[in-house]
Amino acid sequence: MKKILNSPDAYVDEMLAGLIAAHSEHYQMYGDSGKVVARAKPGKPGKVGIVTGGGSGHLPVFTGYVGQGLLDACAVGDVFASPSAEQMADAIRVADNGAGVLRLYGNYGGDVMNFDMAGELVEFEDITCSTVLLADDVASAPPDEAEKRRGVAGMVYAFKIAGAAAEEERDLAAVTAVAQKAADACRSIGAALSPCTVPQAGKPTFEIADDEMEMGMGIHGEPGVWRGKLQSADEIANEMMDRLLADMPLANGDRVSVLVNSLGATPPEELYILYRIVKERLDATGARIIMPLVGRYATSMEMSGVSFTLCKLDDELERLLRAPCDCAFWRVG
Amino acid sequence: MKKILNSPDAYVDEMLAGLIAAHSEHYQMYGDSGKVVARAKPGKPGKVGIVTGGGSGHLPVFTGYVGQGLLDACAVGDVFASPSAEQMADAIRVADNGAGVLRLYGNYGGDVMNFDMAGELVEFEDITCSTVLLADDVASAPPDEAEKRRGVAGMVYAFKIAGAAAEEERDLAAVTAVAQKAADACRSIGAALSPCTVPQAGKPTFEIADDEMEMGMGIHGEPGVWRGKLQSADEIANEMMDRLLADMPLANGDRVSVLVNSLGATPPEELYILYRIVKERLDATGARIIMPLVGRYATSMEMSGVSFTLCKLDDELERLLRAPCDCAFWRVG
Amino acid sequence: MTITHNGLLSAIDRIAAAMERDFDMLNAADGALGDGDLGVTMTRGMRAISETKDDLPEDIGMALFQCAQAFTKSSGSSYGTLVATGLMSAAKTLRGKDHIDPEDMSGLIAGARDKMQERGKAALGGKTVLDSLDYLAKALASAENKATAAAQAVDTALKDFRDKPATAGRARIFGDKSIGMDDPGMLAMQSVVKAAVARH
Amino acid sequence: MTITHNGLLSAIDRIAAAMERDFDMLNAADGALGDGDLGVTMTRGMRAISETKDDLPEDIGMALFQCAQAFTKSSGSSYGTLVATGLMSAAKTLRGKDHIDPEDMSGLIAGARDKMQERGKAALGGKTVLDSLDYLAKALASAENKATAAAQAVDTALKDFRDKPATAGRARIFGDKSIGMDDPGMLAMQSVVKAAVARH
Ligand SMILES: Nc1ncnc2c1ncn2[C@@H]1O[C@H](COP(=O)(O)OP(=O)(O)O)[C@@H](O)[C@H]1O
Ligand SMILES: Nc1ncnc2c1ncn2[C@@H]1O[C@H](COP(=O)(O)OP(=O)(O)O)[C@@H](O)[C@H]1O
Ligand SMILES: [Mg+2]
Ligand SMILES: [Mg+2]
Ligand SMILES: [Mg+2]
Ligand SMILES: [Mg+2]
Repeated sequence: MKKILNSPDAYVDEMLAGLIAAHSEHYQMYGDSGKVVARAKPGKPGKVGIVTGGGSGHLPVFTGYVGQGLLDACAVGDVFASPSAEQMADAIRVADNGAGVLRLYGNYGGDVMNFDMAGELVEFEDITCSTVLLADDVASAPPDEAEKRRGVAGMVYAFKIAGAAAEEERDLAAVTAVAQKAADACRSIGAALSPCTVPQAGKPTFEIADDEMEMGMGIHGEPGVWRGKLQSADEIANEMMDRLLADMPLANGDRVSVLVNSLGATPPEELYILYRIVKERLDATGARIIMPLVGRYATSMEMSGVSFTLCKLDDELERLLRAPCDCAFWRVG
Repeated sequence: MKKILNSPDAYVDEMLAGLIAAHSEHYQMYGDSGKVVARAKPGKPGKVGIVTGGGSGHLPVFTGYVGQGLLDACAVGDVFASPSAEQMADAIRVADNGAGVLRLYGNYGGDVMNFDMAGELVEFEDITCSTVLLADDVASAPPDEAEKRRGVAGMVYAFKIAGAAAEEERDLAAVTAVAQKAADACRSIGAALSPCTVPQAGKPTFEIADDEMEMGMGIHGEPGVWRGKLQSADEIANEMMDRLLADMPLANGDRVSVLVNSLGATPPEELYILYRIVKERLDATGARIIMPLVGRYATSMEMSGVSFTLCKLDDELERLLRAPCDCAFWRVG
Repeated sequence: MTITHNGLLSAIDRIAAAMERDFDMLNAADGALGDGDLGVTMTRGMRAISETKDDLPEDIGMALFQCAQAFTKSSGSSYGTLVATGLMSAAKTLRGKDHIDPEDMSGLIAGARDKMQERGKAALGGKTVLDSLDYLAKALASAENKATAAAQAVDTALKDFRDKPATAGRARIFGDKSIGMDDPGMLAMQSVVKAAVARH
Repeated sequence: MTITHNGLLSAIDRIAAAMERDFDMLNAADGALGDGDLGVTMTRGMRAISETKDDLPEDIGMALFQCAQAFTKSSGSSYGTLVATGLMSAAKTLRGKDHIDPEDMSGLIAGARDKMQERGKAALGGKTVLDSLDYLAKALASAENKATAAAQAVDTALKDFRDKPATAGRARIFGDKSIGMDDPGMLAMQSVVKAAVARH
């Protein structure tokens, strides 16, 4: 897969420059550490700040979800590489409106270390931080080691729900609690058909034969649960739903939102083919589907493949999911 | 590039079934001819109807743009194949609110014949039709044969502007006139890096070496103006802007909207890298950029590459472009 | 060569069979100069017509009109729409009759050619199905043996245009590269006509 | 082996040079068990430290603190953050001093190991840089010739852990496939320590 770029080293900085040139009504750069993006219009004083961060190459994740009813700021690193603690500290600084800051991000070793260190840096500046980790990828560890799971597309739900709660001017503890509830309510699984190329590496993240797919592969090419012949859309969708529903069973009367997400190259046409089965399987549980999302919400550049995320909702989560939000990639309400 | 599907013959029908299952608040199927999509909530009586149509495989084009402030109905064929005159006639029938119907679509031989024939079919039912063809691809014919040009991403502007005019309850002649004005104001050019696969063909639409690109290639793989070494992002963007501005010069004080569009697999990261140059070049003309669009607005499934579209605006076009619209893929206002 | 209701039905059978036989050849010819679906279009169209066979009215104009409708619903391809346009033109002229007279053939085909030209806005001489029809209409105007003349006309048209560039439809974009290659629509018309007159 | 301000500066030079030399080796080792950027991380980090060399204060604690800051700003990679965490731990203990006493080395490294373990939440014995530091701290506690002991300790650590599976960081997902392969972070520490004690 070919890439349109200038120098691999400039990929992320030029991407951010273009993003901000195109959407200055939504985003602005902040600070000197580089690659820190904040809302163009800061949140109200007293609103809890929400920051995220992680490697680049996942647009709209992470930077794209900075916006009203979503995140306050974001630190990104190079493609698939953690930002530095210093950048994260800058993101926390700009996100703080005096009510403390929630760090809401995916469970990856480097990101965790750096966000912890960033928290120690800003402690000296009297900014209180809390943490919620997304660990929704059921293929990355069994249920009894759920805390080891990687964070993937489920973070979109957590950003949305926590963002709406913060907008209601709840305090840090309350925003953190609802973000944790949202994180706990998400389960995801991915399936990859072809790799992407990290600009600085210059070659695909993994190799896979022309007639093969990998079930459960991670968004950076982390090994999945099996590799084998490319299956039909309905077979793929059914296996993914099997795995999700085994991890988080749904019962008659439950409410659930579902995200059918392209990892990048897979076109919406194919997401809709899959969605038929997703809906059929959810309908069969008796659960009600709330605000289904189909599209590119969390990607790996030009990787082809899909992920499904279920987010089980109660009254509070449903209300917050449906609350207004606005950024260059997603609008609700 | 691998595809997620069941039977190639079912690709489009299953895609539409999933689209409507996911977004029943926006879309519904209409009639017996198949592959005709209408608004879930029809336009008001007396509103001019707007229909489009063409081959599948270009989501959000065509079907996705059925919605408030946009299109009333759409007929799609198999991937990259014209729908039949009968389907188009059905689309016209459901779009008609008693005030006549504008046929607004891309300049492709088969589509033109079929929309003409569809018009003759519905004439017997006393539905008045007008036509505006999109022919914005500057690479497909020289300026003195502009009427032979193919229609590409420029149709997004035409849909938006004509849709907003119809929503204002102008009559058919007025909606047609402003749609023509929008079509005349658009210029596009594409560059492709890798092909897509038409499900029924089962093999890529064209072949291209790993280090090559093609400037000016059409969205179905129609030959472009040159094929050669893959250039840097800035070189690609500059040549594309050169070609567009040569065809439609801009002067100090002009207003222009610009669409930087992925043909499918090319990720938003790379669109933003390109956007830096697009903005620089437009700023250099002295023109003012209105509502820039960056994303996947008109695609060829998993083709990788980009297109740029300029739409030169006057007061009326700017107002209509900024007017509210709503569909599953795009919201303004 | 008077065409009666039964004659029409058996011609439909022969053409449908020819299209199944030529499926790959037509796809390949269209693949070289277009999108490779002409075999698909023709088999689908003729299958759709065959399915309506039992319900075709005695009025041969009405029968052709129903054939046109069946063909057009089966796909939106250019060729299908052009063929349906031609059939409708003949249908209008023939309405109320229960057969086609041999001496009317040339005029019917010329009429179809003109309506198809209006529909497709391509010039005569552009190396399309229009040229096959043009040769047909001219050959049938004078010929004694209509069947033989028809079969010869579609061959000659192909031969005469082979070394010209395509100027209409998708083949247009190939420009001079199309020189030496047969137009897929003319090939399809050759198969159709030869099957119709049972000279295949 | 007392380390003075000048000793620190020349150690920085040697380590920086070693990282340039080992750039490909470290990238390759990390490529086999991770994302292949460890050479990038180490050269960037050491370049950043080298750039601050002229401004490093006489207070050796403050100097190490500035080295840690420079390293951490240069990237967000796990190894960089761990190294910076270790340097900060030593920096805190050393604050106010203008040199490092040989007999304090073991304790400083043990302290760094513990802070890094807190940061990364990986267990000792998990085949990571922590194990290299653990071997170092233990070897330095008793050794007469600190330099020789340090150089031996990082070698022994690699040897002892080669045939164990990785359990932390990105390498964890390779599980038993990592048996027989060197941990990239331990390799980096081997190069750093040997360059520091000029035994490369
Ligand atoms: N505008 C036109 N006028 C006359 N004939 C045309 C025209 N366009 C296409 N054709 C004929 O149709 C043939 C191609 O038909 P078809 O494969 O159905 O086209 P497509 O797949 O592009 O819709 C051409 O070989 C040519 O003979
Ligand atoms: N949680 C951890 N605890 C201890 N050491 C770790 C941890 N994570 C990574 N490491 C060490 O860091 C090395 C990898 O560093 P690096 O390439 O910077 O990681 P990444 O690129 O994944 O951020 C590993 O070989 C290991 O020695
Ligand atoms: Mg890394
Ligand atoms: Mg076709
Ligand atoms: Mg064709
Ligand atoms: Mg690494």
